Formats: sequence, C-alpha cells, structure tokens
Amino acid sequence: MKTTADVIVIGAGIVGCSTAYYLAKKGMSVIVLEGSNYIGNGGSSRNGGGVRQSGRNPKELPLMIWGVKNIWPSLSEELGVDTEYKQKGNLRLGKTDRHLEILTKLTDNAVKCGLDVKMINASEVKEINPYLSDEVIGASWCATDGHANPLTTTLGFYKKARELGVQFYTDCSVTMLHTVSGKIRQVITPEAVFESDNVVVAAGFESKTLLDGVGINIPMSKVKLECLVTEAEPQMFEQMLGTADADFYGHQTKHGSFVFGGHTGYERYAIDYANPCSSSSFASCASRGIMKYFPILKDAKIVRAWAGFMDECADQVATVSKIDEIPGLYVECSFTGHGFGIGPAAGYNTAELIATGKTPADIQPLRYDRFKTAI
Amino acid sequence: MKRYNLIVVGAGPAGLCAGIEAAKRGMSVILFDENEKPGGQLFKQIHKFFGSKEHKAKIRGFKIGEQLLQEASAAGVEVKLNATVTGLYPDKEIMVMHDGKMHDGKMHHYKGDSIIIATGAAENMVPFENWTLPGVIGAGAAQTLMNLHGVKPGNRILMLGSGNVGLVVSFQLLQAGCEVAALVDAAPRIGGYGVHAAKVARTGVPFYLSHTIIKAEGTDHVTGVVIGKVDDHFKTIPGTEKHFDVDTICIAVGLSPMSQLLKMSGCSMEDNPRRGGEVPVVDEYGETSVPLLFAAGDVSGIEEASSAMIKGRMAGIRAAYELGFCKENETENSLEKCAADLGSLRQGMFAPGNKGKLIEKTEEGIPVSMNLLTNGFVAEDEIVHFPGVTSQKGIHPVIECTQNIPCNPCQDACVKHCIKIGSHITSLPVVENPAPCTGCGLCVASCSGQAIFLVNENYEPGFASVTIPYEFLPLPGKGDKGKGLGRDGKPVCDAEIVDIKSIPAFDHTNLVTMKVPAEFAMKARFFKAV
Amino acid sequence: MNDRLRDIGPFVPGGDDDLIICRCEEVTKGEIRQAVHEGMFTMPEIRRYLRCGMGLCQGQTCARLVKGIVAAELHIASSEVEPASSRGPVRPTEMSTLGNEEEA
Amino acid sequence: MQNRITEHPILGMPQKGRVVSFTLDGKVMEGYEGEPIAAALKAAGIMIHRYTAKQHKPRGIFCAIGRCTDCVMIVDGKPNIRTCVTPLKEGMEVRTQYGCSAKKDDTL
Repeated sequence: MKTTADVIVIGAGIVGCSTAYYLAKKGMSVIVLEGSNYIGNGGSSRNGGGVRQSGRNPKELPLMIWGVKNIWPSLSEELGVDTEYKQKGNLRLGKTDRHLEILTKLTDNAVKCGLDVKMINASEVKEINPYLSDEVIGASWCATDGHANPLTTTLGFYKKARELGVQFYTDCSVTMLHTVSGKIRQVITPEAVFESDNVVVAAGFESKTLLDGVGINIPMSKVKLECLVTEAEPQMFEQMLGTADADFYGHQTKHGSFVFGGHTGYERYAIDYANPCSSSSFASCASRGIMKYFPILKDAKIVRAWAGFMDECADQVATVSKIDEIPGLYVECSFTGHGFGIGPAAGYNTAELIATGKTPADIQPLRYDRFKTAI
Repeated sequence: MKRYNLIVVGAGPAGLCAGIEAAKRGMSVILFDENEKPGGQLFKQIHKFFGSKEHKAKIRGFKIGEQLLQEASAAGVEVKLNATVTGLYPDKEIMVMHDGKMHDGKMHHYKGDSIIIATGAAENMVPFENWTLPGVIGAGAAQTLMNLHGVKPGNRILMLGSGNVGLVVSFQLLQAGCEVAALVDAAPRIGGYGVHAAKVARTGVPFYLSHTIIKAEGTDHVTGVVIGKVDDHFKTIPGTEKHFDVDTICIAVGLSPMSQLLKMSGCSMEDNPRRGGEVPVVDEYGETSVPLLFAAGDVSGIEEASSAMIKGRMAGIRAAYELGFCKENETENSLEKCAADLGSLRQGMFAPGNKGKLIEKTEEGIPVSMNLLTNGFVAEDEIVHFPGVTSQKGIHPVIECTQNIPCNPCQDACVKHCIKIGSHITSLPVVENPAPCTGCGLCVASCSGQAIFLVNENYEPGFASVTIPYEFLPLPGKGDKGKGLGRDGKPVCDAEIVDIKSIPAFDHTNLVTMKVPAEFAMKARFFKAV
Repeated sequence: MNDRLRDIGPFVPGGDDDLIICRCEEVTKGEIRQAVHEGMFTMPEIRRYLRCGMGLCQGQTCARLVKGIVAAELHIASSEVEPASSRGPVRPTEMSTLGNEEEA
Repeated sequence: MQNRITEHPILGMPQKGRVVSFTLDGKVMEGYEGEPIAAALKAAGIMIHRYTAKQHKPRGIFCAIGRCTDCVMIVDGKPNIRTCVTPLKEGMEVRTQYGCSAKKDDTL
C-alpha cells in the first residue's frame, strides 16, 4: 500500500480531484483520501451545475472569472469526458421592485470587478427566454456565465487523475492531521498513517474538524440544500437561471431533463442525518416556485429529488489558501454552495501554489485568516 | 398532517394481514396502494394455493385477496387505493399522491407512530440480443394482461424460467387460450414445484433445461426466438441453436424486493442473495434498524404469498405490542402461532435452506425423479415408487405427488380417509390399499398441484377410466373422441370422454373422465380432442 | 478502504458489449464495463458517469443487471458492490401535482 | 379486438366498462373505459408504443405494472405517460412517442 507521496489530498470531490489532477499533470505524486465510499459524493454531485460569475461575492470573482476564461472552455477536451459545459449566459430573475434592487446592487458590484453583466428589462428577458412567465419584470444578464454537468465533470477529473497515477483510496476517513517539527507531516486514518510534506484539506464541511485539530478555525456550518430533476423534455433553453430571492435556480441539461434547486426556508433546521436526505416538503415547495416562473413546465414529471450539505462560511466566501503557520498545509473549503463552478479553478491554483508558490489568479481575498470580528 | 397509529404501504397479502392484526388490537390503521384494486399480486394468482387450512390452501389466490379485504374492512382498516406513496421521509412521514379520479388529486402528508412497508417485489430481467423489442415482456406483465385485463399477451409464446412463476404463468397462458411454444431455463434443473411443471408438460409444452435465449428476432416486434444449449459455465454451445416462431417472449427469472422506500428511509440495508437482493436488515418480526419501521412480505425477502401473509401478521402484532395496544402474554401467544405456521411453510425440499441444492431422495427415502427435474414429468419407471401411486381393483386415487412440499388438503378432502399424510405436512401422500374410494373426485379438485387422478383399471372389459383435473376451455363433451396424452404430453392412445363433473365444491376444476385401453390406465394423463 | 488503483486486469472487449442494459437511457454493457476500467467502482459513480439508472424508471429494471456487470469486472460478488441510493418521488410525478399539497 | 379473452375457465366472462373510442396517431380505435390504455392497444394488436431517443428502437409493453416506463406514449399532448397504468377515457388522443416528443425528427 502506498502511504507517501509528494502531496496528500483529503477529499475526493471536484476540488480534491481537480487539485490532484493538476498536481499529477505537473509530475507530482499524489494520494487522495476520501472518507465516504464514493468519489464526488458530497456537494460535487449535489448542486445545480452553475458555472457562474454574476451574483458572486467580489472576493471570489477574480478566481471565478479566471476559471471561466482559462479552465471551462477546454475542459471536456482536457478530461476526455463530456462536461456538457454551455456558456450561454445566466439570467437572474426578478418579479418585484425589491428583487430589482437586489439585482442592481449585485450587478454594480460585479461591474466594478470587471465582469460584463447588466440589468435588462422584461421584454429583453423574454427575448432570451420566451418560456418565462409575465410575472418576471427584469433580470441581471451575464452572457459569459453558463452551466455544466457536475457528475461527469467531477468523475472526469477523477478518471484523468487516476490515469496519471494518482492513488485514490475511498472508505478511508481521515481522523486527524499531525505536524512534525512545526510542519505538516502525518495524515492519520484508522487503517494507516500517510505521510507527506504537503497536505491539501478539501473535505467540504468535514475540513472543519481536521483544521480545528491543528488550530486553524474557519467559521463554517453545515447547511442542507435540495434539488429536483425532471424527466427529459425537448430542448427549450440553454441559460443558467437564478432568482433574486434565490427561490429556485437551475438549467436544462443536455439530456433534456431540468435540474432545479430551491429553498423551503427550513434547510437550516434540518436534522443532521448521516446521509443527506430530501425533506418531505421540498419537492412540492420547489415545484410551486418553479411554476411561477415557468408555467409551461407544470406537466413536467419530477423523477427524483436529492439533498446535499454545503459548507457555508460566515462571509459566504470560499477559502483557498496556504496556511502560513503550518508549512505544507493547504486548504480549499467553505465554498458555500459555489464549489462546482469555482472548484476546478481552485484546484488549478492550489496545484500551482504547491508547485511554484505562485498562482495565476488572485486568491488573496480567499485567505484563511480574513475573518475579523464585527465590532 | 394526518396521523395514524399505523401506516401500511402496499395492500398485498402482507400489508392487508399486517393492517388486520393491528386494527383488531385497537390501532388506527391506514393502508395505501397505488393500484386500483387491492390484493397485490394475489389478484393475478388464479391457481389454488398450497399449504394447510391455516395457510388458506386450495383457495385460489384472488379469492384469498377478496377474503383479506373483507377482513380488513371489518377490522376497521382504512384502505386507500389509487394512492401512491411517493416517499418515506425521516420521522416516519410519508407523502402520498391521491389520484385525481378517486380522490382530490393532491399530495398528502401522513405521519405514523409505526409504519409497515409491504411493497412486494418486482421482476428480474435478463438481457439478450433484441430484448428491448416489443413482445419481450415480463411474466408478471403477461399475468396482468390476461388475468386482470382479459387481454391475451400473445398468441404463441416462449417462456424463459422454470421457477414457480414461469411454470404457473405458462399454465395460465394455456388457460387464457395462448399457445406455449417452449419453456426454457438456463439451469440444468427445474426450479419450481414438480407438480406445476407436470401439469404444463402433460399438455404438450416442451421443456428445454440448460438452454438460454440467444436472441429475439424481428425488426418492429418479436417474430421469433433462437435458443441454444449452455455448458456448465452458462455459455452457449455453438451448433445447438433452435428457432421458434413466436410473437411473445415471457421472462420469469425471479423477483427482487421493491425496497426503494426503505432505502430512502435510511434504515440499514443489506444485499442478501438468499432473500432476493437489497433488503432491509430486520429482526424476526420484520422491524428494521429504525424503531417502529417494519418491512413485511416480499420486500423483506422473496417467498410465497402464504409466507407473506404470516410475516404481515407478525409485523402488525409486534407494532401493536410496542405501542402498547396489546399485552405481552397475548402477543407472545399470537407470535408463537405465527412462527409455527411460518415454520411449517418453510419445510420440505423447497425450504429456503435448500435453495440451489440437488436433493436426490425424498424424506421417505425414495429416489427423486430426475426426469421431472429435467423434462417436467415423471417417467413411467419412476412413478411407481411413490406411495400415492398404487394399482388396485376398482376406482381409486392415483397421487403423482413426488416431492416433499408443505401441503395437505388432499388428506382432508377424502371423507373415506383413503389418503394419509399425517402430522408432518411435507410427507408424501399415501393412498390406502385397498382404498374405500367412492370416486367422488373431491381429492382431485382439492389438489393445488393437479397431481391427483382417479383411475379405474376395470372400467369395462379391456378398458380403464382415467379422471383428470381440467381447467381449460372449451370443456370436452361426453362422447368426444380424442387422444390420451402421456405425462410428456405426447399422444399414447385413443380416448373417449365418458363423464364430466363440474360442481361448485370443485371450484372451477372440472373432472373429466376418459375411457382408455386398459394398458394405458397408468399412462394417459391428459386429453386432447381431435 | 477501497484502493481505486488496484489491478482489475485489462478491459477485454466482449461479443455482447452492444447489449442495452439500461433500457431508459440506452446504456450498453460495453459502456458499463469500460466505465469500471476507468475507475467507476460503485453504483453511484456508474450512474453519474453514464446515466444508467437515472432515466424515467430510476433504475428499477437495470440496477440489478448493472450491479452484476460491475461485480464481474471487479471480480467480486454482486452483493459487495456499493449500491446506489433511492430517491423520491419513487414514481414520476407531475410538477403541478407535486406542488398541489392538501392544506396542512 | 383480436386479442381479447372472451371466456376464461377460472375467471369466467371478463368484467369490463363501456366501449369507448379513442385515437392512436389520429386513427379511431375502441377499448373499454377504465382499462389501461396499453390493454386496449394490446387487444387491438398494437405492439409499438414509442421509439427511443438514442438508437430510435421500438418499445412496447414490458412490465405492465407501471415500473419500467417502457410503454410510455403521448396522451392528450403529454409525453411520457405510462400507458399500462393510465385508464382509458372516451376521446383520448394517444400518439406514438419519438424520444420525448410526438415529432419523428426528435429521435434523429
């Protein structure tokens, strides 16, 4: 059994898999340890598939914009799987003046960061998506946003990393990290002790326990998110969709089915079951929400609903950083539900950081030590 | 949200029995089924059941369904049909779609203090070339079409699978007026009860064991099928291909528990080949790792409907006990009785523990008919060894029951006590010699396996009479002439119908008596008009 | 612990690789076998990678068959393959119906 | 109604609703009210319910109890209707399904 490598990555979601892939591509040896039995079983396979810049916190924008420019367009070719990436824009819809206010604020912030996003009126919205209901009075529009298939993308990174010799172990839960002489060194699992000079923690919410154990505290909590999927329908539209109120988001997949996420308002109070399970109220609630925007979908049959947990950060921003106090320790977590779109860029930049000490995108705003008290 | 002491999902034998026991003990019980009719698969089971009186033996499945439904409504179970349970959520909550035709067309939420999942099983399938062609159907689909909807699944049919489902459905296809071209199984031996095989074989359906389907033929729908012999590793042997012109191929290769709701609930599951696939981990009463969530019937392990009824009862009683609806003493007695009934069903050659084993001798030490296991009928030199087969003066029953199965209605059917099984339910029936038989025929109609015949070797000088159970249309008429068919379904002699008896006590099993040359008294077992 | 780089031997094309296994999504036996060799060792991964079992019937017909094929490729018993989970609604349900709940 | 069982040795005469007419791809057909659409089609000898999206292959009844979803068709304009569990009504418009729509080109 292989227990040492140039880098050990903890977590085999899209972030862990992409980090491992880009490291291996640079010729480094990598071990990936995954606690569950499955690759990409957390948020990576439980999200709406958005590859989106608009509506993001300005701190995340530089990395996300970099990813949309440099990673996503060629990713299918690079991984040899169909990531189903479609860069056909993102509509963030509003039905009330209050909605438009929220959207305008987000848009102004994004424009300041150099993103090409604008507010459009009801008739412009209808031109882009004629199926929307008349209740929609405006939207923000970002033409360079899009969506992709989280399942094939995550597994594509895994497949490609594995081809390059990355050693994946699933059902291998890391219980703690050990430092030796002030540097990161040991990764402890019930069955073996793994050793490396570089350790990347990319374990979603579970990163918290591991990091707490070495005195690094990232303020995040575990929050349930739910989605539903319809049967395949004839192709209707290609944009990614969201709403000012975040009452639903999603897109139509290449397969024809619609994937929509939404909120009941009670996600925060869900009982934390070992397996994320749908709540009984979600699918009904989301259906009502969706039909308000798309009355035409009333006959679409829901074939399944699912739930996942996100690692929600206090400031709702990802943490992608090296840990100064513990040389060799890197962290990619607290993606707050944005991990799919931004994950590959995070993985690429972390790999660069480990290999060269530099990153092509500005990840300074995503540092682990950014958290200050309110007063 | 509405709340009940017990929610039962599935109105098949297990679900109905569970609901009955719980309601009898004072629980508020609601039972959901997505179908228009209750009874689950019972309503497609038009054959008589095996077992003893306690197991409702010799009653046809669909009648048992009707009985259970009456019991359930008498006990106060609220049965909601056309109501699909779409999900089982934490805290024993379910979501139900109430069909718009019978109900309000809305989604309803219910919570149960306890829940019993009795969703039954789904058919397994096996892929072969062109298996997606229209005309390749599940055996259950055939049953549904002909027994529920009165539509023939096809005109000429090939059956894949020799388990009880394959055998019983083949017989039902014949009853519906379809032709069964062949019965095929990759296994080297017939999987179901020998008596079920024998009643199909004697009508002339050929059995091809150690054979599998190579491909279905046709472009838009099935027009034929090619089968081939398989070797010990289930690989087809080139050069053994056989073609049949058929319009339908039926697949009967076993059942899998329909455990989706249980998987959703988060209870511990296991993949247990002996129980038929992915099943919940349950205790002896069917309770899962989630307290007060039970699984009963096929969803917790594939067995017969008779076992499902008992497993349902046990879950219902146990739920009532745990929620304080019945006393420990009464609970123990009831559960012990159930366990005993279940135990008696799980005996004999087909007991769960004997799955896959080749049994060479009966409990009585008689060599098991190998011909029965490979061709579907007992050979003439084998049949004489069995205690139900005697040669006597005058009319007497001949019982061609050659495997130890838990079944004894024939013993009670004979008021003259010609037939003895004794207290051990799997023992082979013994015919007294001499038998004080009056020729009433009640034993013939009572045999769920249609394995009892009345033979009078001295019917007329040079002629014997053979009375056979007959459940086909058209019924032959007195004086009709035809051929007597052997156990293998091949014509052996001329035969003339001399008597037909159809009385209500026979429950649709007609007794047809044919006159055959005396030397064919122990050979002719079916009649075919010419 | 499941070693995802362990040697399961080379992918050997089979004569029946064209057989449809997942009838809804029209996924073939060959595609499933190939996916195992690309590292998809569990049912959820196979599903997510190929969509088998994610169509209208939600794997009710093919799950058992797919499991058997994966097991054979991994040289383990079918019961040892990590199963996929089930998700509601367990029957396809129209949005207008799902959204129409009785008064709570 | 070539495939109807007129009399059954155990079940007797089938109990059926009233005869209603419906259309299959515009052609007028008959069946019994309340029986599954699939049963009415089967009785009339119709085997093909749809053509698949990828390989454009014909499909028909497979499980007949609403599990496998192979027998889906377009019913009154709605695609993916499980005909084996959907009761027949007077005047229903049933269409062969191509992929997930009523148009042939959608499977090409």
